Amino acid sequence: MSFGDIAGLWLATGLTLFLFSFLYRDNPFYKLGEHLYLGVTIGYMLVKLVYETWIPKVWNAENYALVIPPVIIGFLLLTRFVPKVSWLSRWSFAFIIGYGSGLAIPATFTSIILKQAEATTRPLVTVPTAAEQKALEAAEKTLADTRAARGNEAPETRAAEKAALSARRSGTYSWVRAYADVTTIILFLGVFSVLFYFFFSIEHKGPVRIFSRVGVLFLMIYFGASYGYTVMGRFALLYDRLLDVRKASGGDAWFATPIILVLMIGVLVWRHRTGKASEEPSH
Amino acid sequence: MRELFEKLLKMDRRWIFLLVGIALMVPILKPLKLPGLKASTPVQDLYTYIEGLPEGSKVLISFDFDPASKPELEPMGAAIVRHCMRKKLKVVAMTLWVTGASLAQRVVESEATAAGAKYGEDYVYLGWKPGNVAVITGMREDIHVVFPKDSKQTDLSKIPMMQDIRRLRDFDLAFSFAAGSPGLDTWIAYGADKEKVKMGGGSTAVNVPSMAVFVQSGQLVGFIGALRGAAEYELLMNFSGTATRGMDGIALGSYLVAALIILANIGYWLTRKPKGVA
Amino acid sequence: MRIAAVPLTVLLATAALGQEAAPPVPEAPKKFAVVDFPFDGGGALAATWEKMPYDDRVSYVILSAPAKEGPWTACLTVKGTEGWKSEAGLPPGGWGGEKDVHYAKITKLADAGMAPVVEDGRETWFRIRATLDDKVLESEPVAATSSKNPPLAAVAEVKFEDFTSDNGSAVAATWRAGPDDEKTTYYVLVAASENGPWAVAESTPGGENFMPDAGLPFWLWGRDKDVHFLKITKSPLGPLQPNEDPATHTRAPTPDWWFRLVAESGGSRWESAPVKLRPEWNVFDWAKLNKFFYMIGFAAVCLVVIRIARGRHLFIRRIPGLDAVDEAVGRATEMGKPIYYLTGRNSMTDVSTVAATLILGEIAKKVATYDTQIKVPHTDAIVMAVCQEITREAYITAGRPDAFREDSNFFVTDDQFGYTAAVDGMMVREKPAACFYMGYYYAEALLLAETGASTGAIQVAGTDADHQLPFFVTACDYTLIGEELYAAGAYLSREPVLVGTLRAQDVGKAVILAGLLILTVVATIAQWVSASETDPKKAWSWQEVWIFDLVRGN
Amino acid sequence: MLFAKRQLPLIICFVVGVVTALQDFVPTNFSQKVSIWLSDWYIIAAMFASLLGFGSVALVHSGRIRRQMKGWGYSVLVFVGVVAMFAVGVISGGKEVSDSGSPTPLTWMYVYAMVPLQATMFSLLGFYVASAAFRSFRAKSLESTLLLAAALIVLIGNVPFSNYLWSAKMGLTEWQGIKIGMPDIVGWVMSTPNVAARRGVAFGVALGAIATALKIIFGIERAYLGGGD
Repeated sequence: MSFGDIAGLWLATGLTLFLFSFLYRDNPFYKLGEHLYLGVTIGYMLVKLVYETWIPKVWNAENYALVIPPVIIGFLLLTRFVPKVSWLSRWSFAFIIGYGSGLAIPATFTSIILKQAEATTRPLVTVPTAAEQKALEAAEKTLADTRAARGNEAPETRAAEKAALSARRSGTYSWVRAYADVTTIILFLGVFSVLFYFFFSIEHKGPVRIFSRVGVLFLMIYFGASYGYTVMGRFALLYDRLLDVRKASGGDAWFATPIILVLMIGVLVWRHRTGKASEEPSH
Repeated sequence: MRELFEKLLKMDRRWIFLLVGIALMVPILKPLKLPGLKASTPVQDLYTYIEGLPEGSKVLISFDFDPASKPELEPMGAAIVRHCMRKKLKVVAMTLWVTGASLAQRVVESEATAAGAKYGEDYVYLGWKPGNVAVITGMREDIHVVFPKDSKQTDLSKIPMMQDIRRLRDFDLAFSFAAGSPGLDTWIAYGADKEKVKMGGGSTAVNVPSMAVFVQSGQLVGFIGALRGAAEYELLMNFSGTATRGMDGIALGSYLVAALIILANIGYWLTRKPKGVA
Repeated sequence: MRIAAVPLTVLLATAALGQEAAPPVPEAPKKFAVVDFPFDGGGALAATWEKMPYDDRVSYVILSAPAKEGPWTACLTVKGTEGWKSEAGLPPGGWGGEKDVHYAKITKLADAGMAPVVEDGRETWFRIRATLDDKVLESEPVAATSSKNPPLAAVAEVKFEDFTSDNGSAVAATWRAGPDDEKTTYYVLVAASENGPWAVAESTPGGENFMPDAGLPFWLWGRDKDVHFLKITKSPLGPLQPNEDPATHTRAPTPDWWFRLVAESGGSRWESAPVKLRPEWNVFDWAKLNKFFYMIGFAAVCLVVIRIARGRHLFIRRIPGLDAVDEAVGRATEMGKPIYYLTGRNSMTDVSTVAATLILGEIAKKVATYDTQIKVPHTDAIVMAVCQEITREAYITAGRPDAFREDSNFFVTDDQFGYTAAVDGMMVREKPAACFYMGYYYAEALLLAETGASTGAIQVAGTDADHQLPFFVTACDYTLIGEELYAAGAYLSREPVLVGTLRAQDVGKAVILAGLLILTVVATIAQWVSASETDPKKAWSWQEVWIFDLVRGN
Repeated sequence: MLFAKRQLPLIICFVVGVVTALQDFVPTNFSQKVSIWLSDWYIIAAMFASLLGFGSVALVHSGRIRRQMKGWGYSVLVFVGVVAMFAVGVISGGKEVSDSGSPTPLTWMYVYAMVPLQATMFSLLGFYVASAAFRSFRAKSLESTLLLAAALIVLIGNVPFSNYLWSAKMGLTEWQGIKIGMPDIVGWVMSTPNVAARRGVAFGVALGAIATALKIIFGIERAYLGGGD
């Protein structure tokens, strides 16, 4: 590892441990990390603004006539710093908000309302199609033929039995089909009742109440399931951080983790002893 | 008993933090190799497909993610690169996310060095170019125009393995490990579907449900879903890498959370009743 | 002399090209093939083979024989500089026109006046002999049989028309599938003039690419499954141009294009008459007509209901989470601690942010009356500026302009977790009495809410970010779910405009509910009806019913 | 004057909003170009907006330093961070990779400062999901019991080891052709009741979003302009 990498590892490990220390309580290390973080992000944003917006889109613009209006809009925004003319910034707000609203209307119709409506309309109770029934007949016939030719125990017969079983499941009203239908019905019922819950102009009484209650139950399953599912992803993130901390504890990183950790604990204990820590609230 | 549970319910949450930390740290220090990990069909399909590619087949891998999604996507990227190297396939790596440029390079370089692969003959890292969809459409016409130089600023025309890789359709398989858009869906819509290139990929847990469509429709030869998918792939590759150990950590963590919830509820029901009444 | 010339030229070439190797020593002509000459009445064969190195100095002789073993007779001589497939004048279509492939038509079996002609149905063997200077190279023999190729039946209803609803760079070709559709290959040829030269723009095997595959709704496009459809956007002559001046974007005349359809099946062929067509740009995308109607309709409903709401009182049901607002503000007053109000991480163009600013106005009024302190950390500067105005306005309305502090709204940073780290720190240090999280949130939701909870604050959240709702519901005391966030502003202020909008949204929901119900019933019935179709040719799926086009987003 | 303060912004908003919304329905090249212009304008305007925000931060923290408020040293750190990052960015010419192909100092700062900071804050969620669940998942009512049950099923079902116990040890894999392994159960919960509720919420949210956008364009909703004249 080069010196730059080792210095970087020390910086990264230090910042990581500083932020982790928030779990224990608010402390100078967290404050240090937090304020540095604030500064670094703003510095980074500035760099990005200069090099990815200002230079390519304004400074090196192909047609300056097209760049003047947005620059004016931008400067008008800055009038907020001058209270007397700060009303000029309204023009910029009007542009920005008008643009966002105009963009949202057709996009929301397509991406949410139409798309979700299309996905929700499914036959609630399905019947086997003629083709599926025909396939079942063929599979049964193959099974009977194979059984007659090969006997009951031959692998070909077993395969044919398997094929016939799956053909039977789609060619007749089977448990599999019933399961699929029930799933569709539950999905439909869920969408329907949750939408009912969001009616604001009717008092939730009588049948409406029942429907909206069902809606609430669906909402609860959604909250619980989503919560449970996200846990996996969040642990993956945490695992990765811990892995990095572990990697930085070895000799090739000049023992960054243990040294920083010992220093931090030392300072915190010292502050606790001298009573300075009581200035910081725990939580 | 009741007092114990009362204490438990009022437990300082910092104890929970500590327990979570321990649960995730244990497998890092010592792999547990919990049984039960089994390759799901899309992961198995991908593995089988790569196994079936003849030596020297050309593979494109696009690492379309940023540091925030690195924990979930880097392990699967590493596993695929490792598999390709093991099979002696020619790997061309790149990224559509500027913030992922150095991440992708690190994965490819470390796996390639471990496998003893030669730069320029066995693998190439092209780096990042702005344009998102335009990069993909450009690569359909001519990769050498979109990427005149690789990430080391070598002319593509001077790189041996790039001589017969000119267009997207020259690849036998293309991958995208995507944390969002542009990513797997973009590659499918603008690359694979148009050029009939076989496509595989992986995504973060949040995106797994929306990617399921492409798996079902057969537009992907295989798919790796989140860290768990990566662990499954590592299982097929027969090594225990970051993902496998991560799965151990997640398993311990999940069980811990579940146990805490159950304990808290037992406590809640026990302490709920007013004193003196049975 | 000529013998000596070869190495000399090679040497010269080597010297001129620097270190590059000389072309390889010639081998026998590659890919020599003889096939039946297509699209004729029989009695002809076509030979093709690849160009050789030093092709200009080669002469080729095609030999024929009745059997593989011979005897061989020369039947045709071709110079290396002539006889190219691209110049053969063959009809475009499956026949390509490679520049580097030689081509010769064989009608006689020997190079003599009274030589036997190629007979249909009899197998004959051929080989090619190439002579390069003193080298003679011969290919392996191949067999070929000529046959009569009767003309193909005419394709019905061939139509070329402008592809509607685009920027003018596409043309649609449609034609009815014939009885032998599966065995036919179709080519759409394009040319810049009626007389050609013609080139293949698109092609399709029969049995694929029918009208429903165009993906266009029923009001715009037929749904006939027996009619083929191909969208043509480019040709070997370049992309189809819209009738537009690229600089000024005004209509400008573009050259006409000529199109014709060619059907080929087993060496037989049919060509349609050429059609002149010019792709047009279209001002409206008719495929989005349904969406346009919904948009206009919903706008009308909103405007009408808001007008009604101005005239009379409309009922809004109680929203449980909102009762907590007063409680929270009251508690803050008692404790003498600040209230934190977050407006989410999206910009002012997001509706949830607008809703959050509206609720901020109402809460700020209460705060001003109770003389509590409110703090609004921001992640978007425009939202901050707007919120400053709204807070100021609220203090003025409450009659406490003196108590208004400009710095109650302040910017933190754009960065997601930088913002979170800072706000978490502030909350832990100041221990607010209440925290409000309104607007759109990402992963920071739980980081904020859980830290807030640990400080003991009353927390009320409201978000339409579906992925973060579970975390707010878990960590906060009250949560406004989705649309309730928008309703909250109306409920708190009772302003006719807001109440009216809420009612318009209810009308919209009622329409969606009714629509879903109708479509589901239709889908169910359609599935039953379509399932009973026994003829596989007539089989259809329930999705093809026209009514589902109404909810298809294009 | 009142026109410039009150009416003109509404007119600007209306025109920009209508043009942007209708642009979606017009497939011509010119319309495409207009949409690119508008989005570029928006990006440029947003750049100035960020400056507005940075100005606000600078005012807050410089004020703290000037008044020597408690902890003003931390405010100095904010400026140190800004200057350090910006300087490194300028040295690197705003590029991640230098012309010679090696990573620039900007990349170094990004990889060793920004990334660990971001990732660590993000990873604190791993602790918080545990503590929040422990604190509030209580089977107090039918509603909260369902929430709890769904969370537990998904939480436990996502772990491969659970499926090992469930399928390999207890033999629960299939019943009458219906797959009932752990991943299948989790999959069903995620794709049926979960999706249903999300869709229901999405419909309402979409209508609310469209209604608000319409109101803004028609000038009915003008809270964003603030009060006063």
